[in-house]
Amino acid sequence: MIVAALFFYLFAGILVASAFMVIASKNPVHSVLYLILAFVNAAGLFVMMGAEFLAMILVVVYVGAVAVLFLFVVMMLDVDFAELKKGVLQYLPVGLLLGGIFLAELLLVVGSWVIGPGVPKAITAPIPSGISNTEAIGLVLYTKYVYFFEISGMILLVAMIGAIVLTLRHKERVKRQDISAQNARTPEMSMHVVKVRQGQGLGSNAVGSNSTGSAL
Amino acid sequence: MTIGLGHYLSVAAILFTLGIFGIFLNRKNVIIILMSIELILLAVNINLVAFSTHLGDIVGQIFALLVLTVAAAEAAIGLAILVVFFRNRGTIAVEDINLMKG
Amino acid sequence: MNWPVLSVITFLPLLGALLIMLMTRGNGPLAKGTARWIAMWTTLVTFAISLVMVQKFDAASAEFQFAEKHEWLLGVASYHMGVDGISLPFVILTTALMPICILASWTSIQKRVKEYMIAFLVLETLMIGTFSALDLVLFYLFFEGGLIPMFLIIGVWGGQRRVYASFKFFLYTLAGSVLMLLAIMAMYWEAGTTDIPVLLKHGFPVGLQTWAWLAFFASFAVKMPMWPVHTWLPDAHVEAPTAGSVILAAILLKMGGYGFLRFSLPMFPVASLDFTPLVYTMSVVAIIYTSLVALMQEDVKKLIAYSSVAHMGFVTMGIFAATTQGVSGAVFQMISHGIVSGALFLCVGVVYDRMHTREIAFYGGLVTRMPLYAMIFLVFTLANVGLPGTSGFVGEFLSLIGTFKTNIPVASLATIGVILSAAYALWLYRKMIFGTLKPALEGIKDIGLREAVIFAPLVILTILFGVAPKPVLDMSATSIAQLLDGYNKANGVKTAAAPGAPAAALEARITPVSVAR
Amino acid sequence: MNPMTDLQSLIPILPELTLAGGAMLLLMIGAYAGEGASRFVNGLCILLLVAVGACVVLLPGGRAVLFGGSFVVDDFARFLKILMLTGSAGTLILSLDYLTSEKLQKFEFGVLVLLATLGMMLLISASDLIALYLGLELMSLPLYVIAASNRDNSRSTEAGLKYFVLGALSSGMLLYGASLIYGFTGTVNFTGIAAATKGGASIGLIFGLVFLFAGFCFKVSAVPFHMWTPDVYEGAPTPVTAFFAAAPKVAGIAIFVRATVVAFPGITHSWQQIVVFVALASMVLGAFAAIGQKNIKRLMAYSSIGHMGFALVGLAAGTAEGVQGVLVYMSIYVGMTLGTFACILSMRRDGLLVENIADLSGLARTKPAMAFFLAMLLFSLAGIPPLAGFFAKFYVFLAAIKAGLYVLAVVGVLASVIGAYYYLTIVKIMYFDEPAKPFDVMPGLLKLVLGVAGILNIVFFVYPAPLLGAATVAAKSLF
Repeated sequence: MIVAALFFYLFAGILVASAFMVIASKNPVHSVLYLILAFVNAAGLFVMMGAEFLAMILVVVYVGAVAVLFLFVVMMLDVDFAELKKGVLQYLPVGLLLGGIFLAELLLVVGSWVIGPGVPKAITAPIPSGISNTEAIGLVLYTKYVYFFEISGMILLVAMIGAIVLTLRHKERVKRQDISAQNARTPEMSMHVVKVRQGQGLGSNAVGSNSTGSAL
Repeated sequence: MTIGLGHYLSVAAILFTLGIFGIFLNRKNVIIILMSIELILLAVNINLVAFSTHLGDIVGQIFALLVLTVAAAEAAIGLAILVVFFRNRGTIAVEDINLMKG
Repeated sequence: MNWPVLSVITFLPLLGALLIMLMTRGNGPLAKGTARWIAMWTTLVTFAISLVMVQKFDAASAEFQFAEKHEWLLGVASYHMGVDGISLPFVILTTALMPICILASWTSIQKRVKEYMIAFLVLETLMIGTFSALDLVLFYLFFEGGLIPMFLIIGVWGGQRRVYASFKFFLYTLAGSVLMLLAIMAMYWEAGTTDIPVLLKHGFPVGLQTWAWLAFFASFAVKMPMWPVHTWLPDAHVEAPTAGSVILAAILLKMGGYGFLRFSLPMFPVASLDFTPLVYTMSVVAIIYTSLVALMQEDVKKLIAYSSVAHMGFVTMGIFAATTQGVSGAVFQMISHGIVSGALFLCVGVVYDRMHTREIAFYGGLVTRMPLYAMIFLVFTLANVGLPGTSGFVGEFLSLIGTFKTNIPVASLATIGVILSAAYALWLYRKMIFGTLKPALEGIKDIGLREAVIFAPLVILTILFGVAPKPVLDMSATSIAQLLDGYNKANGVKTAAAPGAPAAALEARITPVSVAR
Repeated sequence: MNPMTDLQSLIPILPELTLAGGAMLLLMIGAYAGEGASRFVNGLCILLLVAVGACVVLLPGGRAVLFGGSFVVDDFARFLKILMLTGSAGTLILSLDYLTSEKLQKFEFGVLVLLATLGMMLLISASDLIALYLGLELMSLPLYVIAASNRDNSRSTEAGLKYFVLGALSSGMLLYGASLIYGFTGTVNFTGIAAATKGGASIGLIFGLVFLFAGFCFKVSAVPFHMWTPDVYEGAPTPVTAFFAAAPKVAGIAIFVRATVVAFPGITHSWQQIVVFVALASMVLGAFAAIGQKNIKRLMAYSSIGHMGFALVGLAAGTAEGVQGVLVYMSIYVGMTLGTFACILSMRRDGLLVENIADLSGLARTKPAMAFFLAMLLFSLAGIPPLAGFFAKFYVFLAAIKAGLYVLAVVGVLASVIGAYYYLTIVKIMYFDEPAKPFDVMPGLLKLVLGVAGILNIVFFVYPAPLLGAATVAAKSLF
């Protein structure tokens, strides 16, 4: 029991600290790294709560994809870091006050739950015992909750289209490889056999046809 | 000492507050705002999983899974918009998002 | 009668407007002519049909006649039209004045004639609808709808400060009437319908009566207009084109008085009685104060506008006296004022068309150049003063008599107003018509045939109603008797229900009225 | 389980399936046909929306519940879906000429609108918190993208960024609220929540409700989450603004109404106060903030904030009459908005769009027909009878009076008088002022939309029964 508590405080402490650093850090690259740290620790909490599958997904999707995407954008945007360093936390005192009040209220809510957990047990999908967490999710995700699964598919499609629409640019004068065009090339298209008469060289006619050949 | 639901909810509440805090305090960098949004969603996920475990109900975990998915999509779109904005204006400082006022 | 005569006269002008819209192209002289003639014929035909209605009207019945009822807003409101002795005179007044207004704008309006005629025809539809609607929502629809064309008429064809005047007109009136809308809704939930004949018999609880009365009062007092919410009227009158002023003074102002008679008195009798002192105060202040203000005016139209406010004070006073004479006098006064004030604005229009100024000091000695005009102006000035033998006398006298029966101090104070009105009206007349002819007026021409045609019916009616007011009084007598019957009964029930109330105080406020038939 | 019966059970969701399949098909067509076919693809998008609308109408009526109570089709959903599809199709029609003339021709535009529309349909039918969230995101993500779709214009991208940041924040708050509601009731299903909250609410639930409402308010741009509206309306390409003003508002109001009415009938008093405050603040802010505006798109933003306040008056009543009022309000609002934006899109001088209110100067003389329709739409937005906008306000206030919300009603009507002032100002500029240089010829499609919206708006009072009847039936299906 004490071990569990220790782990909880370890994960929770690092999570909260790194989350704070995400917003307080002066360098966006550091922020992203702290974000990754936060996610990893949250995954730890998930494991403690018995949601191993989600913990795994959190690490794979968030640390593996999203955070890297953030890092990529931060690097790509080439932000003037010196400029950013000025006065990051100039609103800190007021913010701390408001944030403190806000947090106190939220904790009050939490407290009310703990004090009086009058929740009706109208559970729609109880967690089955004796199977792993992943299996439990898999059993319902594609059957009972297939509707949600399909919608999230559509959402990912939208994200894909959106990212492409916004950022893809067809630059002029960029040469791209077109494999089918390359494969379709025939000797006739690219070669031109010219009979060169001795002593005359290439006549004007021949020069013209040669130039069309090179254009292909 | 037992680690109960209240502990997890408290962590989530702190994370949520930090996320909100990050959005409103940050005046310099839009990327931090996007990360703050990720923190908020993380807080929600902790809440959902904690409730799921406590209630013995798998729905919370399904919900959290879907939130993760959507958050990834949201991050992708947000970053795409940010890139486009940066291309136009050459800055991502929050103070510079000010063409329209009124 | 098996054809829907009321709907026909209500929507015929709208049809005319549609015709103008479809049949004219561009803004050439041809289009202007077509627009004018279509408008003229539409209003004339409407008037003719409305005369048929007068003929078939049964004055002995207090019921709503020519009634039509159709499903409309699915249970909330229905399309219910009909007229009784109180509303019919107003309908006729509207249809009668419209051709005159069109004729009066024949040459003075030269820009955007087509739109002008359309606006007037739409306005006519909405005005007739207001007076003949027998459903509260329908009434509100017509009542408020009139703001749109009038706003455009003042704003597009008005004078220098037309924008200010049109906005003030619109927003004042709108602010007053939205509260009435809420009261209508409250009445709907209370009575389960917005059908006026049903509501007239409903008997609302006293608490609701008070609030609803105040809400209705806000709307009608602005529309009327009563002091102190009258300030939009002088601006609107001064800036509006002549025909617009005529319609405003002659008909739109009457909607307030009509509203008091149709809704406030019969539907909220208890509240009406409670608030009578308030209305009296406001009326008396209006009569005396605005008469004094009228004396100070330098602009002809403004003077007539303030005199309108004063005359409307007599109307509200007469209505809330709640005696047969008072209410009949008020109705008569409204009809008479419709004719007289309209005619006065037309008189102003005549000289304005010629000299393009309305400053009183600019005119003088017009009698030497315009004798006929001076005659006509004299008739209406005297009617405005309330000289016996003109229509103005009958209404004013009856409402004063009616008030004397219930409240002597109020009536006495109002009498001062009569004297004041004589002062400003005759002062205006002397300034403009007599005296030495101003050099600038040397070339002014007397009124022509078109203008004579405009004034002839008005002069005849003014004198006719002055000597023989009986047809108009008879038309509304039965309806007024029924109205007062209900009013007294409701307040009598209240007295019986509350025996502890000091009888003496009530004595002073209600005088038993023997219903005169 | 027989596969055939399984497929048959999917029939109520056929419109959504059609839309999803059609959107993907059009995406493929667009991708293979290239940029040249953009107008063609966008035209097909309109046809697809019409087909989906027909599908909604033709499917058998009644109430159907799918996927374990996540997806509900009832008269309420059907009514709002038709309305929302009208808004989407209308804005696509409006955008066709714009996209061509502004060189923004992209087939993805139409497809993204379709996907957003799909999200809205799912949102309207959503009957649990997860479906609500997913529908909301499916609606919002394409909206973020199309707000920024004029990617070389800094105002458009700024609008997109602002909308995204605030939108993501609001959906985060909504989610936090949803998680609290889930935790404190043990279920995500609306009817389950209703059963759990029958006896009253714990403080945690109230907190969840507040966060949930914050998300809703953002989506319908109600005060205090309205800040994004003016900037996004101004910055986004005009057809996109029209789309924002028409369709997502309908879906947002739909879920706002459904969630509160279906899931929290036991704690009406708790949420009623919040809705009353939101409605009041929106009406007042919409009326006052619009007065000083110079840009017509910005003005429409404040106008829409005000209108959402009026619509929420109906919800605040919390009765079937109130919901009926909301439905009537939204229907008329969509019509007025489409007509007004048809006018805004035709404010074009020498090929360039202008969007200052002063540019309308003297329109009554240069373009009498357009000025007439626009003036009627503005009077209608102001709620002057006999135009349709009056009936919209009439029904919501009727419900508010019945529910005894007198203060709300009085402040509301007074706000509408103040609101009338700025609509009148535009009418004044068009009718009283001297003409400016005339606008270019109005494209036929815009004329069509303006004509239909304008005429419906003017003659609505002649035969209001169909809309009122449908709204009554739809509202009853929630209670």
